[in-house]
Amino acid sequence: MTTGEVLLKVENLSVEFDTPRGAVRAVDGVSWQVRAGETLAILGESGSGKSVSTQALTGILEMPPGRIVSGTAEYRGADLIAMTTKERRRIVGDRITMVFQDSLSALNPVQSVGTQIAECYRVHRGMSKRDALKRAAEMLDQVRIPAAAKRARDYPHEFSGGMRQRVMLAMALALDPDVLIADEPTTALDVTVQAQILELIAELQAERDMGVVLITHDLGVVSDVADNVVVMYAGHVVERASTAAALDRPVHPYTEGLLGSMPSADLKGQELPTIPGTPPSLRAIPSGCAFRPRCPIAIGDCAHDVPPLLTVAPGRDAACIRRTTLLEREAG
Amino acid sequence: MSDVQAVVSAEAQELGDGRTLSNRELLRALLRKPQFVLCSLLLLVFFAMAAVPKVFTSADPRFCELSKSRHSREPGHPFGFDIQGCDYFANVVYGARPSVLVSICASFGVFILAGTFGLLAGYFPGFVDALISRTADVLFAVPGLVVLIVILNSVPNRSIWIIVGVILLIGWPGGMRLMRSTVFSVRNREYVLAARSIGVPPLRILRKHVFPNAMAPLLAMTTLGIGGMVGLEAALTFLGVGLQPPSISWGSQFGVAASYRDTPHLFLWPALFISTMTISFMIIGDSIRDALDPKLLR
Amino acid sequence: MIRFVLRRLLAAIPIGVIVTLGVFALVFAMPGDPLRELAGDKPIPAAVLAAKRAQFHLDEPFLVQYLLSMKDILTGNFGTTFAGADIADQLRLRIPVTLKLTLLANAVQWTLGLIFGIYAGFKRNGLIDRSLLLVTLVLLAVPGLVAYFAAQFVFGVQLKWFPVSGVLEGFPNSYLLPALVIGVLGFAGLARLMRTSIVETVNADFVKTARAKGLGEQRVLWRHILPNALLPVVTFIGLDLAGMFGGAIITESIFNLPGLGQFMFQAIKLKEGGVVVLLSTLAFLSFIVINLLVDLLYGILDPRVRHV
Amino acid sequence: MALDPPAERRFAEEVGPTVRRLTGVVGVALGLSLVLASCGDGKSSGSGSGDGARSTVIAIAAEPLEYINPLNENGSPGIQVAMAMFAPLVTTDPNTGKLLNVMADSVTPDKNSQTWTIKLKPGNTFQNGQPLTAKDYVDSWNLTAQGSTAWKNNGFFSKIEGYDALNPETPDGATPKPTAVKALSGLKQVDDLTFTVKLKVPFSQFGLTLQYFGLAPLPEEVRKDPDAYKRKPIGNGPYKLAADWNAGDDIKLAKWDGYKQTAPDADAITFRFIPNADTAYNEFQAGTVDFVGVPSTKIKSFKDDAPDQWVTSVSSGANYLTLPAWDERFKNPKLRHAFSMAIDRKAYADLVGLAEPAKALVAPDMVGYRADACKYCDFDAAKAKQLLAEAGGFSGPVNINYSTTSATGQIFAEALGNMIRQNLGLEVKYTGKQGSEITELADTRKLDGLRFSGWGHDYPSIEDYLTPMFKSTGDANFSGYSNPKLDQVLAQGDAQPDPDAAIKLYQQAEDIALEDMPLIPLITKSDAFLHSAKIEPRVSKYVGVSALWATFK
Repeated sequence: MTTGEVLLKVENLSVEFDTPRGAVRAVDGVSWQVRAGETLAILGESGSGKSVSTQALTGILEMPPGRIVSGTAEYRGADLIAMTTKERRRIVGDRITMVFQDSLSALNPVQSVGTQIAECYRVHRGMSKRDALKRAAEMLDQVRIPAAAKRARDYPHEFSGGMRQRVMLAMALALDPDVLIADEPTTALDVTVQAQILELIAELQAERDMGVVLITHDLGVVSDVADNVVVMYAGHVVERASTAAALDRPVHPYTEGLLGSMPSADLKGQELPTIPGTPPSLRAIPSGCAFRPRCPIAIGDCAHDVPPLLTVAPGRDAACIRRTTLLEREAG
Repeated sequence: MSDVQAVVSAEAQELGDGRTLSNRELLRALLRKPQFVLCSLLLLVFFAMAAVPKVFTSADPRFCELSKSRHSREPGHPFGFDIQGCDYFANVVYGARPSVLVSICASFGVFILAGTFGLLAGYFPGFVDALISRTADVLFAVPGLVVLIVILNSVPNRSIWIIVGVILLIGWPGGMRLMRSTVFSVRNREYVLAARSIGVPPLRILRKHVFPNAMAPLLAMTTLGIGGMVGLEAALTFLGVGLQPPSISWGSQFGVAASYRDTPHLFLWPALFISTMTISFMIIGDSIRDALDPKLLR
Repeated sequence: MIRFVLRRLLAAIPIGVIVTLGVFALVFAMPGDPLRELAGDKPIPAAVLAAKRAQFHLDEPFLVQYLLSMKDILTGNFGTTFAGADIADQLRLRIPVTLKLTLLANAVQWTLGLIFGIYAGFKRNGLIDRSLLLVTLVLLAVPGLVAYFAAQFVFGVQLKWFPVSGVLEGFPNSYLLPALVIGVLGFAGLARLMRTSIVETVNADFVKTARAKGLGEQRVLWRHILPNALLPVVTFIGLDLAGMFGGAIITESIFNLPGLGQFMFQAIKLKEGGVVVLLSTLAFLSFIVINLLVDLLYGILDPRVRHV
Repeated sequence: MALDPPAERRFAEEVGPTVRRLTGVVGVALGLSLVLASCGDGKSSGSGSGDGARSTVIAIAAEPLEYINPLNENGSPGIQVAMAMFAPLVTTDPNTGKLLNVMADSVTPDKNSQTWTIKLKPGNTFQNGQPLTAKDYVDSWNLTAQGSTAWKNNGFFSKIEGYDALNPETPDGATPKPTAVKALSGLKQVDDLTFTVKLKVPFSQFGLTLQYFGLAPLPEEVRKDPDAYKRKPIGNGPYKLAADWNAGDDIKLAKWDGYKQTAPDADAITFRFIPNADTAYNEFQAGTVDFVGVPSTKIKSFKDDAPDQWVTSVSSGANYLTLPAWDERFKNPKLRHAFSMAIDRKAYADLVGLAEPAKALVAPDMVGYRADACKYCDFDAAKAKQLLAEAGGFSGPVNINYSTTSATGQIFAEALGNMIRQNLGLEVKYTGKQGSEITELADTRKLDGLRFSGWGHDYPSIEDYLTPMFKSTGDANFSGYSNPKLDQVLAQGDAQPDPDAAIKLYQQAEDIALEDMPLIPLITKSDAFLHSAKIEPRVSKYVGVSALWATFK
């Protein structure tokens, strides 16, 4: 059962990095929102700014060199960015939690996993050590780790990749958060384990009516679990749609390209099409539309201005001057 | 020396998994740092002193009038006179050569030795590794200064090459360990595996694939350690096993002058030159380290 | 764990043999007659020389001399030096001196190094951090000799804050000045290492995780960053400690501390192979034992390298 | 040994190894007394000088002693301590230079000075209360003369009849076995207080040699088990151990009531061992010791560092540059003269400090010294070059050996090297080695090039310079020099009963040696000592500077 309440709403978020060669804008005017029970996928290649945006709003981005230039990120109406660190800490880690990609390096190697999970209870709930550890073991059990009570005393390197990711999940879900931000949670895992983890997330999400922000570069993952998808390219949101709609009829040529390069049964035996070229370095983003150099339908005007994110159909936005309406896609 | 080495190796260790820069990128990054440029210039001056001392002073460092022993400066003799009544400026200038040679040769030699042994030990586990590592253990376990003193006391003629040789003997194990651990992390990378699978001979793999990708930490350690060598040379003179005259070096100048407190210029100048050179090398080492640090490249 | 310790100790035996044999050979190969060294420039009657030579087995072949020395060492029957000093007495006298000096110096070094290193690492690029980098560079560049002589003259002779030399005022007074100098010179390295290590650790993913858990900065620092950042530092400190029985030859000489370093230097000058080998063995044993302890400690600190 | 500044070994070697002779009774006494006596000062900073005002802390720049046994001690640190704890048979009057009896009541030679009768004063005892008898001397000396005892003063007794029976020739390297004979046949106890010494050959100076502290008697209990007493010596002198003495400790002495002869002023004396001479000097400046020898590096500055608190010894002895007679390149006397005249002795003496250019082969305070003896000792670069040319030049670099044990060895070597290089146009190289290694190489005639040497007389006669260093069989003839004519003149001098006539002959020998010049005279030098304001060390032109005999202000 889902209430559909908007839990986290990001508006016009821009993040820059100060480098020795001047400021670099990694996230530029990004907006999205996630509702209770919804899974929002943020899709993009590495360097597209998808992780930076979530790290910035949760305050775990190294600042400096990072810097939030503009934007708001409201959790139930309270702007996380404008808050003091102290206030934010009451929400991040409690109501909004995160899971990272590389669970081996994301877990503290010198603490037992039980201790690490228990720390959430100790810090946010003020529990005694013993109670916290007991809850931690229960949590491990909930993420289907066998012999959880015993394994709570083990250290991260003693778990397999999949098990470790479950530990991460247990830690993130320990306090029953409203929003789970999962940053490439399955990238390092092999396909079967990946499926198990995604399934687990979906299950737990359903139990808790939780909003999930799933950051990934894998369109397959998106198609499997996401309700809505935000596509990012070079720091910009280039397309925003429901997953079904985006997969069915992508508007932005980049989304289109991604979709085209996804292996599928139809294309069996053929060479997989790819998007020509490589993503731009953040230091040298092309003028106008950043995707222009790789875009099959680029025209001269694309070089002039950064294309705004326009509504091309109800619930569908895209940033492409060639396709300001959904219909133009067919035409173009 | 050992302290510096240990720190540096530990500092450099962190670079092990760093990505490698192309040489030109590295140079460009370095040239942007004013302190790097300044120190490089200073070092160039020292190197020039070592190579062509005549350019810096017209005085003959070995023309001495004992009657001027330890006189302070006078026109034409900006640093005054040394104990023998020789022009001290000329002596300090000429002293650059052994000091620079010892520090550079010893450091470079340690780099080569440690690099080679480290490569071999890291790339050929088993007998080769055991042989090299156990030898290093032996050298680690003996206090280095003791070996230095004993050997330098035994040789008939203490030239800079002997001193360099002994430093090499006791200096390589530290660098070897660092190199070995870096090689461990590199030897199973894709490009190495690829090269191996297509049958590239091991030595070529080492030369073309492993070494270039594993040498950065050792290089940083070496640059940071160069300066300590000059200080070491001074200590040897204090212990009576330093360079012998007519060799002129900052270390022996300082070592000899340390007891003559009433004429401070005798130890101030060489100490200043030693320290300046040491700091220059360290800052350059630091800069290289920073430039290689992947965290700052992002 | 016991197996690990045993294996390490067993592996140390051949190394110990090579170390002692090598050191003994080096001393043996030094030119000059050891007993003449003892006599200075004075002629000594042939009969006296011969008697001494026999007493110290100097008339035996190299290998026999070595084996006799090792036998003496292993049976704890150290005998006397050429000059007649009871070696066991000397060790009883000198080991505490060296221990006090190195421990005090290390305490200074660790305290300063850890405090400044941690602070600078946490407040990266701040004023303290930048000053620290500069100061440590300078310290690392100052030749030890300069520092020792200068400190003795300024603080001992001129200001009279510390005893000039010797151990008459006992612990800690007599050891303060040399320990401070060693400690301050050594702190530079430790502080830089600590700082680097923290800087490296701060960027680790698990620190992000900790932040994402909503932990306070202090908790992140002390509970997550520091325990990990200390690991390489432990290794460094271990190496430092392991070398301490080598003694600080130069410091001990300048500050007239009758420690193992001076004993060793003296023995080398007198070509006393037996003493040199004994001291080398001590240094070697402490090296092995301390390394082992550090490895065991490391195993406790870092579950990834636990030695079972 | 006078040359050997007792204060520290490094110091001793700084101009070059000074050759000291075991038998050097007078010499030892001279040298050692320099150091010995200092008395303390009240403000000696609580660092362990005894209590009370009349106490002294004397710094000895040497490794701490391992035992106190005068008979097994020939280094100045050990003899210095022995001088406070043991009393000699005779001593030199510091004011008149005459011989004074201490333990001896009389020392009488027979007609030809071959058999000497020594009578002891009655009533003297050891510090354990046991009376001091002739037997103690005879037994102590016999024990030392026995080669297998391996005590360092064994060599002293080689002049006494029967020595060879106790020290049979052993094949090289073999261990001497205790001999069946246990006593010197020349040593006879006559009664409780009298014994006689019969020498192998007549020796008129034997009485002088008896002031050597290395001849002290040991009481019976010590003789039985010397090792058991090495840290608790029982002496017969003015001071005894004030407290237990353990390895590495200061040696603390207190006045011994039982001493019946004239004793020094101090109530308590502490000997402190500080191996690094510069450190010892610093200690003095910090006020923790009362008496210290000035290390060579401070010769130029000590007068400013401690105004009114220094004394210098009257110099005696001489320093030389020794040329190797075994090297053909140095054979030509003209070449040797060229080297000598290339040296600016004045500048060199200034560099060394407290030194004077040498003008003869013997010390200036000897009877028979001639300031104009050396015709080739004036600095004249042009003449030197000319002589070198006449000698046919010199091939290869000139190697100068210096002792690395000394802080200044290298500096002094460079100074001379610079002169030889600049004034003769020769290439010079340097070899730093430990002092003893140089001596050994010279001894075995393997040393390449020049070395420094020094000599202090054992008894005040120019004969004691010429015989040991220049006679073909001289025991300190490290240059390998041999000239039958000189040997012959020396022998004539030895046989000449009239002292003045003998000196004439010895001077002839000196002239021969100067013409051949196996050693180039360099300088004669003094030593300096610092003392705290409270004490005034005794300075004697006969026995040098003594801290033990200092007076309190």
